[in-house]
Amino acid sequence: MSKVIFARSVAGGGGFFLPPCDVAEIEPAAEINPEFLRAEAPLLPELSEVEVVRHYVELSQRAYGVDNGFYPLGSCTMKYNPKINEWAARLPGFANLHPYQPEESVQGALELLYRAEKLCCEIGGMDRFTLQPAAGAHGELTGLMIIKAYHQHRQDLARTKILVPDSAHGTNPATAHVLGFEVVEVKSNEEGLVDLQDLKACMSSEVAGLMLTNPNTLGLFEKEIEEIATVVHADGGLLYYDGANLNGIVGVARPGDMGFDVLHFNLHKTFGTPHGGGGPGSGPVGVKDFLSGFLPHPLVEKKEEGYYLDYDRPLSIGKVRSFYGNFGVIVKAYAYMMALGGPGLREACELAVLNSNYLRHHLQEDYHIPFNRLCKHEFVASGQKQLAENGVSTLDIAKRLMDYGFHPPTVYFPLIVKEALMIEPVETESRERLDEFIAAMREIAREARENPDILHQAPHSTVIKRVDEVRAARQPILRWPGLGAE
Amino acid sequence: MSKVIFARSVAGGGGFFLPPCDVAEIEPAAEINPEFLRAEAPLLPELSEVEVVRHYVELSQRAYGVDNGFYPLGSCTMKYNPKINEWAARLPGFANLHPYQPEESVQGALELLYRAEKLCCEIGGMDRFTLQPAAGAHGELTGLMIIKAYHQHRQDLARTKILVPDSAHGTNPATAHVLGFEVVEVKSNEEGLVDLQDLKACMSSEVAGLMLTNPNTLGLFEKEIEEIATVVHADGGLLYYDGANLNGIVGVARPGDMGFDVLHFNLHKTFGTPHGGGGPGSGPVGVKDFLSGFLPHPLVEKKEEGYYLDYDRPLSIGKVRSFYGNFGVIVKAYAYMMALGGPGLREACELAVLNSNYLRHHLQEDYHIPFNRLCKHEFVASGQKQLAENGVSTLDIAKRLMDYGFHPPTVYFPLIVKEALMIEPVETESRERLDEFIAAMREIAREARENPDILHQAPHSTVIKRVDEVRAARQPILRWPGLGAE
Amino acid sequence: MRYSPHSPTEVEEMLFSIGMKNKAELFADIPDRLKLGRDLELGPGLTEMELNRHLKELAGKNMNLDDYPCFLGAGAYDHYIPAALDQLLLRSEFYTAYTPYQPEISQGILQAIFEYQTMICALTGMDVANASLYDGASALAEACQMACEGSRRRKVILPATLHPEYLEVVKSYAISGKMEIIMAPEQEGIIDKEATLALLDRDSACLVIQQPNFFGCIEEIAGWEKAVHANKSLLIMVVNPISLGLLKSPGEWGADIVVGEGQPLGNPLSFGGPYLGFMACSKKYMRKMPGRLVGQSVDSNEETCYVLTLQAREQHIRREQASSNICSNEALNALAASIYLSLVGRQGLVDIAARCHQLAIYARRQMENYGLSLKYPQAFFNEFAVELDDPARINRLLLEQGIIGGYELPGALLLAFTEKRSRAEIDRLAALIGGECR
Amino acid sequence: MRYSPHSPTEVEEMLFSIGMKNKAELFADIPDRLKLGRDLELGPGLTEMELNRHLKELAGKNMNLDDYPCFLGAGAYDHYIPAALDQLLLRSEFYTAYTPYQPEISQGILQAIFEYQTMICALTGMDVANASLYDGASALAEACQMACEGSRRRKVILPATLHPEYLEVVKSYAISGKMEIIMAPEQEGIIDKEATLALLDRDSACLVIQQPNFFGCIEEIAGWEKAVHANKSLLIMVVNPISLGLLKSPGEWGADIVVGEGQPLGNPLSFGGPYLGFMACSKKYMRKMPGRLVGQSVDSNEETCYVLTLQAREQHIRREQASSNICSNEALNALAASIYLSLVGRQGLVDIAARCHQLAIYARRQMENYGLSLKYPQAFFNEFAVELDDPARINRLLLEQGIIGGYELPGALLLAFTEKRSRAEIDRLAALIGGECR
Repeated sequence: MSKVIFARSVAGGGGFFLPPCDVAEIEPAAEINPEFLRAEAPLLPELSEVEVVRHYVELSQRAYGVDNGFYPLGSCTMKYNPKINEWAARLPGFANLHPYQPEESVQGALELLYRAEKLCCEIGGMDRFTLQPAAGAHGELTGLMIIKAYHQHRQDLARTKILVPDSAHGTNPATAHVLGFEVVEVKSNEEGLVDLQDLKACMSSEVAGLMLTNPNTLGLFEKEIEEIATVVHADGGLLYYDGANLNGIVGVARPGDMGFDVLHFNLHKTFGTPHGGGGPGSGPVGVKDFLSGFLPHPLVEKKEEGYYLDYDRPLSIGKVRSFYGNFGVIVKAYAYMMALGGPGLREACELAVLNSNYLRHHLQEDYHIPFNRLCKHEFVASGQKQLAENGVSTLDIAKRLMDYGFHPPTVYFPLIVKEALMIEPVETESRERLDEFIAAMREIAREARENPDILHQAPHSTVIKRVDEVRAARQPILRWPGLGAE
Repeated sequence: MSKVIFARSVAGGGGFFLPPCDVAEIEPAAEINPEFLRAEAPLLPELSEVEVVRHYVELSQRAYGVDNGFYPLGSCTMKYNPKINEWAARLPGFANLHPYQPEESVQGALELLYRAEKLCCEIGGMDRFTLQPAAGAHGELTGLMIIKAYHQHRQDLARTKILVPDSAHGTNPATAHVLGFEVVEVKSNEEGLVDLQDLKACMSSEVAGLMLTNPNTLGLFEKEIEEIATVVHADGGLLYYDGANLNGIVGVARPGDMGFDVLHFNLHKTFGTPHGGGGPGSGPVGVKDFLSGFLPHPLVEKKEEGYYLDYDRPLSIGKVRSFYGNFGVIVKAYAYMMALGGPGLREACELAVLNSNYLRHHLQEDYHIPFNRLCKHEFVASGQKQLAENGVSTLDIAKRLMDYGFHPPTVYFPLIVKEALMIEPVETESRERLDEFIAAMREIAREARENPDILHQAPHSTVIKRVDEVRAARQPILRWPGLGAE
Repeated sequence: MRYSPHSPTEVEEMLFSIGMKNKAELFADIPDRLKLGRDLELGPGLTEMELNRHLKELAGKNMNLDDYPCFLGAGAYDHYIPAALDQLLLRSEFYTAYTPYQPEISQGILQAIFEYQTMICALTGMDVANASLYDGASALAEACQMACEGSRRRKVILPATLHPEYLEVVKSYAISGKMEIIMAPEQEGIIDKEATLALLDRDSACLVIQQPNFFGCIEEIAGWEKAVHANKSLLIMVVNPISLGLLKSPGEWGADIVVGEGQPLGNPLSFGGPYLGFMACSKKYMRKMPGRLVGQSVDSNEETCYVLTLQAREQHIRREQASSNICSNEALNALAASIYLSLVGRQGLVDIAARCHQLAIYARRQMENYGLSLKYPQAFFNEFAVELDDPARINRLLLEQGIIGGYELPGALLLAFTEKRSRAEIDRLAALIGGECR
Repeated sequence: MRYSPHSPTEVEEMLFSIGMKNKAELFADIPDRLKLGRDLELGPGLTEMELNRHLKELAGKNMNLDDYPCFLGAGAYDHYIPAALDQLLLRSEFYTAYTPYQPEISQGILQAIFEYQTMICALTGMDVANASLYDGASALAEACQMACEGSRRRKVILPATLHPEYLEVVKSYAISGKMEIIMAPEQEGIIDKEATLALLDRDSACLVIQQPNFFGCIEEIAGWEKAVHANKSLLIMVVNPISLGLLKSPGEWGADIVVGEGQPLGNPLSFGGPYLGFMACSKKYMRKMPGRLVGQSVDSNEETCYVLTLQAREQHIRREQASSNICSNEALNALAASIYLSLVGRQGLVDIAARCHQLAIYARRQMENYGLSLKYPQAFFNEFAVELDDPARINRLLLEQGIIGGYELPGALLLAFTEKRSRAEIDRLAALIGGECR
C-alpha cells in the first residue's frame, strides 16, 4: 500500500501561496454573518509540491492503462488514445473558454461542435445529434427521454414498456427503469441472437421501444435486424441503438440504415478518447428527423454571421446536464474522426474484427467458445471447461492473466454465458501482442490442468494480492479513517 | 529486460505519414547525382504510435528520478524540479524561436537572458556572466580559456600550471589538461581543507590559477579562503570557483566576495533545473570586471531601442558552442530564481545545510564519518567500519539502499576518503524522508553485522540484479547487435 | 494516418491463418443491403501535421481567457490551476485506464478515488462521498431521484434561486414520472423561507437549497434543517466547493445530501466540460447513493488495499432494479480535483476563498463609487448582480474592450471574482461599466 | 514560494535534535566578514501565479514560429515534432533522473541511450556512437581534439564552407595549444578540392567536411577518403541528420569520425538550445571517443542489461589524463531524438528528407521564375543561397510581412525548407523577394 496522502500531511507544511493582496484584506466576518462561516478549515492535506508530485507519480505506477499494454476488456473498446488529441484539448483556445462567453468570442468552438455533429450524423446514418450527454449511460437516458417525449407528444400514453434482450448491457434495463418504464426481457435464440418469435410475443402497443446493441454483447451481428425493426415499428415502437459495440461495424454499416430511430455513441470507445480511469466519457445521441425536435437544447446552428446556440426548440426535452456536453472529450473525438477519415475508420473496424477473429480462432482449442463463428469486434469465451475439469474459475483465469502482464478481459458477462470471458482486442493491438496473449492463455490452460493452485492464488506479481471484496461491502470504509468516524 | 525497440519493429508497420505533397514530387536523383544518394534507408524501427508510446512508458518505469523519491547523490544536488518551469520552457514564445531570428522579433527572449545574467551576477558577487556553456564541465573549460586568454593577453606566457586540491572533482584536472595546462595537486590537511603550506609550496609565477570548490567535496567550508586567495593572487594567479557545491552557501555568502575571479554555476544543480538523466545542464561563467572582455560573445546588452546581441568584443575568446547557450534550461533556472527571490534562495540553502547536518548527526553512530563536524550541503560518510568488521563494502551498502527504495549516494568519491559515501540531502527533502533514510541506513548497518550476504547480493528488488561491468568493458557491445557487426 | 500497428503483410498472414482470403469475409454476416458500400464522407483522413494545423486554426478563432480577463461565473469559475496538476494528469497510466474493476492491477486509481472521497467529505462535512458524477446539474437530479426513491415520495421542492440549468436538468429527469417539481419562491435574491416551508407536505421528498445561490447570495439557511426533517423530508444542498474554504459546511447545517459542480477544483473551463459532479450524504443514505464507491479492504495477505464496493447498488449488477443508471463517473476530473486540493492544501483553499471574497467586496465598492447598485441586498461570497438597464449592451461593449463580462440577468449583470482577477482589472471593469459604457 | 517541505515547527525540532539553537549556527564555519549579511537583490520571490504571468509576458514579446513561417536554417531547423514526443519527455522518471551511474535502478535510461547509440550508427553508417555531446559545434571541436590526440599531430584542416560558428568553437578550443587550424579554401560554394588536398602533410591530424555544407551545397566528396587516409589523417564529417534519410552515409564515404547537430531530430528550436551534438566513429577509435557510452552486459543472473562502460576514458576516473573533460551529455535531448526517430520511423525519415528536398527545389524554381539566381551552382538538400543586393533589407521587409526570412550572407540570403513549409508560404516568399520587396 502507498501511504494515503493525508498521512503524509505536515501541519504548516503546505506549499501554495497566493500573490500579495492588493485590495483591502477585510475579514470575511466583516461582510458575512459569522454563523455562516466555517469554524475550522477543512481537513485537507498540507504538503509541498514535491511530496504531492511523488504521491501521484507513485499512484500512477500502481495503475494499468492502454499505454502499459494489452487491455482486452470486452464491450469497453480500450483502443489507443492518440497523443495529439491530448495536445488538442489543452490548446488554450479550447481549454480556457467559459461556457457563457458571447457567441462571437467562441466561433471556433461552435464550429467544432457543428462539424462534430455532422460527422456523427454521417457515421451513424442519422439526421441530427446532441453532443450533450456526458457518458454512454447518459446517452441512453437521453435517448429514452426522447422516446418518451415523442410518445407523450403524440398522446400515445399507454407505452409503458421497454424491451431489452437478455444479453443486453446492464445500463439498458437500468435506464428504462429509471425513466419509469417497465422492462421486458427478450430471449436470445440458440444462435445467440434476438429470438424473433419471442420478440413478436413481447411486442404490443404498450411497448415504447426496443433497446439493442448490434453487434450484440456476444460480438455477433444481429443479421435479422431488418425484421426486428419491422416488428417493432409495426406496432408503433421505436428502435434504440446502444452504441457500445459500434467499433464492430463502424464505417462498414450504419445503425441508421438498419432501422434504428435513436442511438448513442460512446466517444471514449469507438472514437478513441481516453477512459480516464472511469471517465470522462461522452455519449452523443443521434435521431432520425422526426425526433429531432425532442433533442436537448441548445443545438449549434449556422447563419451568415456565424455559428450560434439555438435554444428555440419548443419540443426539446430540455437539458440533461449543464452547458453543452463534455467539450474537451468532443475535441479529442473530432480529432480522431478527422485523423482517420472515411477510409481510415473503415480500416480500423476491419482490423478490429480481424484481431477479434484471430484471437477466437487461436483460443478455441484450449477454451470453450459457446457461439464459435464469425464474430465482430469481440467474442465470448468461457472458463466452463476449466471449471468442470480443473476446478479453476474464470475469475482465477482473469487474475492469472495479470501475472503475464495483461489486463484481464471482462468476466461473467454477458449473463447468458456461464463463466464468460468477453474478449475485445481492438485494432490498435499488433499481431505480436495478440500472439503473446494467445501464448499466455494457453499457458494458463496448461497450468489449470497441471497446477491449479497457482491460478487460485493468482495474481502473484501485483502490488497486492487478491482482494477481500466481501469485507469491503460488509464493513464499508469509504473514507480515510483519520478524518474521524463517519 | 525490455525488448529493444528494434526488436519490436515490423517491416511496413510505421505510423508516420506526411501530408500529401502539393509541389512536384521530383525524384531526388533528378537533382542530386545518385552517387550522393543512399542506396538503402537507414535501419530505423518501424512502429505505430501505440507501440512507441508503450516502449518509452515501459522504459520510464525502469528509471528512478527525484519524482520517485530521495536521491542523496553527493555533489549532484538532486533537488526537486518545479513543474511550472517545465511549463515555462514549453511556452511557444520560448520553445519556437529560431536562434537567428531578427533581434526585434525575440525581445522577450533577450530580456530574459539579460535579466538572468543580472541575477547570476548578484548571486555570485561577480560583474559579468556568459550563459553560453552547456554544462558545468563546459563552464570550467570556458573559465580556464578565459584565464589562459587573460595571461596571454598580458604576454604572461609562462603560466603553464593549474593547481587543484586532491579532493577536487575529476573535471577540474581534466579540464586543465584538455586546455594544455600541467596539473599540480594541492594536498588536503587533516581537517579536510586545502593545506595552506602545501599551496604556498606549489604556488609560483608558472601557475595560471587555482581551481577550488567551496564548500569542498567533503562538504566543508574552506574557511581560509581569504588566505588562499591572497597566496594565489600574490603570485599573479587567478582563482577559479567550481560552482558544483554552491548550494551549500547560496544566498549566505558569495564566491565573488571571497576573492574568486572566475566561476561557473550549475543551473541544473543549484537552480533546480532537471538533470534529464544526464543532461541538458547549463554552466554559466561569471567573471570580475577585469576579465569581462574575454567572455565568449555575444553578450546581451540593452539600448534605447531594446535588447541586442553584442558581438563587438575584440578580446573575446570567441564561442564555446553555437548560439547562446541552453536557452530552455536558462528559462527554467530564471523561473526558479524569480520564484525563490533573495530570501527564498537563502532559506533553501539553510534547509539544505540543516538536512545535511541532521543526517550526519543521526548516522554517526552507525557509520564512520571521517570529518565529523559542521558541514554544509553534504558530508562524506565511509563504509570503512563495515568493510573492516563485516566485510561489507560501500558498493554493497549502496546497492542495498535500492531495496529500501532510495537512490544510493555518490560512492568512492572524493578519493581522499576510503569507502566514501558522499551524501547530499538537499532542501526539498522532508524530515520524514530523511528519517526513513536514517532508518534504512541503520537497518543496513545491522544487516552488515548479522547477514552480510544479503548486502553482497543486493539489490534484490530491482528489475535486474548486479551488473557485470567488467564484461561490458572487456567485450563492448555498444549498439544493438541486430544492426550487424560493428 | 492510422493508429493500427499492422503491416499489410501481417494482415494477409493473419487472414490466412484464420482461413480467410480477404477482409470482406470478415463481414460476411452483415447482409449486403445493410452495408454502406462506400466510404463515409469524413474526408480522406488527415495526417498529424494537417490535423495540428486544422485544430490550431479552430482554437485560434476563440478568445481565450489566457488573453482576456473574465468576470463570468454562474456555475463555472476561472480559478488558477497549479502547473504541476496537468503534468500529473498526463501520466498515461491514469488517463488510459478503464474503471478499476480489477483491483489488484488498479490500486493507484482506487486509492486516488478513495482519497478524493475523503477530501469531499472533509469539504462538505458529510459522512460519505461517491467517486463523482457527470456534473453539478445532473448530480442534483440524481440526488432528487435518490430522495424520492428513498422516501417513496414524489415532490421535489426547488428554489427560484437555483441555477436555471440545474432546474432544467431536474425537470428533464422528471419525465420519468417519479418526481413532481414544486417551485419555491424567491424574495430579494434569496428563498422566501416562510412561503417555502409552507410547501412542505407529506409527499415532499426533499427541499433543495443552493448555497451561495445562483445570484451569488448567501441563503439565510438557519432553521431549515429542523423544519425539513420534522416533515421527514431530506435537505439537499448544492454548494460551490471553493466557497467551503470559508463557509460553514453542509454537514454543519444538517444537510442529508450534498451535491455541486467540482469544476472549480483544478478543472479547466473547457467550454463547459468535462466537469465533475460531486455528491456526498450522511451514512444512513449510503446504500441509496448512485455512482461508484471505493472502499478500503485487505488482500489475502491482510494488507490494506482499495476496491470498488457496494456494487450491488449499481446497474451492472442490479440491472432493471437499479435506482440509477450511472456507469461512468468523471474519474480523471475527480483526480484533477484531488490533485488540486493536495497542491493548494488546507491553508491554500482557505486563502483562495478569502481572496475571492475580498476581490468581490472590492469590486462592489468600486461599482458603488460609480453610483451603481447591487440588485440584491444580501451577503455574497464571490459573485453578485449589479443593476444595469441593458446588460447585453454592456457585455458587448466590454467585449470590444477585451473583457469577458458577466452573466446577463434581467436588468442586471452577474459578475464573479476569482483569485486570478487583479485590482487593475476590476478597476477597469468598474470604470467601463460605471463610466464609459454607461 | 518555496519548494521545501519543512514546516517551521519541523525546522525547530530538527535544529534541536542536532543541538543547535538557530539556523545561524549552521553557518558558524563561514567567517562573518564573508557572509553577505543581507538578502540577495533578486526580489522577494514570486508566487506561482505571479511567475506564470511574468513568464507569459516575456514569452509574449517574441514572434514565435507557431505564428510566423520561418525560412531560417543555418544549423537549426524548424521540423515538425509529433505530439507524442513531448508527452513522453514529460515522464518525470526520465527528466528528473541523474546520469545512470547505478545501472540496477536506471535500466530504462540506459536502454534508451543504447537505442539512441544504435540509431545514430544506423543513420551515419558508423560502428560506434556516444551518448551525445553538447551540440554540433562543440562536438566538432571534440572530434578535432580526438583526432589530434589519437594521431599525435596538430593540424586541423577546416573548410571555408563550414558553419562559421563551428569554426569559431574549434578556434576557441585551440587555445589549448594542441591544435593548429588550417583553412581550406572554397570555390563556387564547395571546398576547392585540389587546393585542400595540397594542404595535407605529416602534421595533418584531420580534414573536416560538412555535408551538406553551410551554404546548403552538397560537397563533391568522392575521392577525399583515399587521399586523407593515405596521409594517415582522419576524415571528419559534419552532417545534418535529416539529410541522412536521403544522402549517402558518412560510413559509406569512409569517414572516421562523424559529428552533427541533433536538434532537427525532434528537439524544439528553443532559441538555440538545449540541443545535442551526436558523435560516431569507426570501431578502432572507440576508446578515444569522448563522452558517455552505454554498453550491453549481463547481470548476475545472466540477464541482458545495460550499463555505462569504458569509463576509464572519462574525467571522473582518469582525471588529468582524460582526453576530454566531458561529463554531462544531453541525455534528454538524445532521448527526444530517439523518440523522434522511433515515431517517424524508417520510411518517415526518408519521406521527410525527400519532402524537404522537393520543397527546396520548388522554391528554387519559383525564385528563378522571378529572375532571381542562386549564388552557387551546386546541388543542395534543403537549403540554398539566393543572390540579393541587400539581404538585410529584404529580411526586414519580410518580417514586416510576418515572415521570418533567411540567414544573411554577403550578397545573398540563405533559405531553408522543411516539411512544415507549404507551397503557399513558398509562393508568398518568392513573390515578396522576387517582386514586391525587390
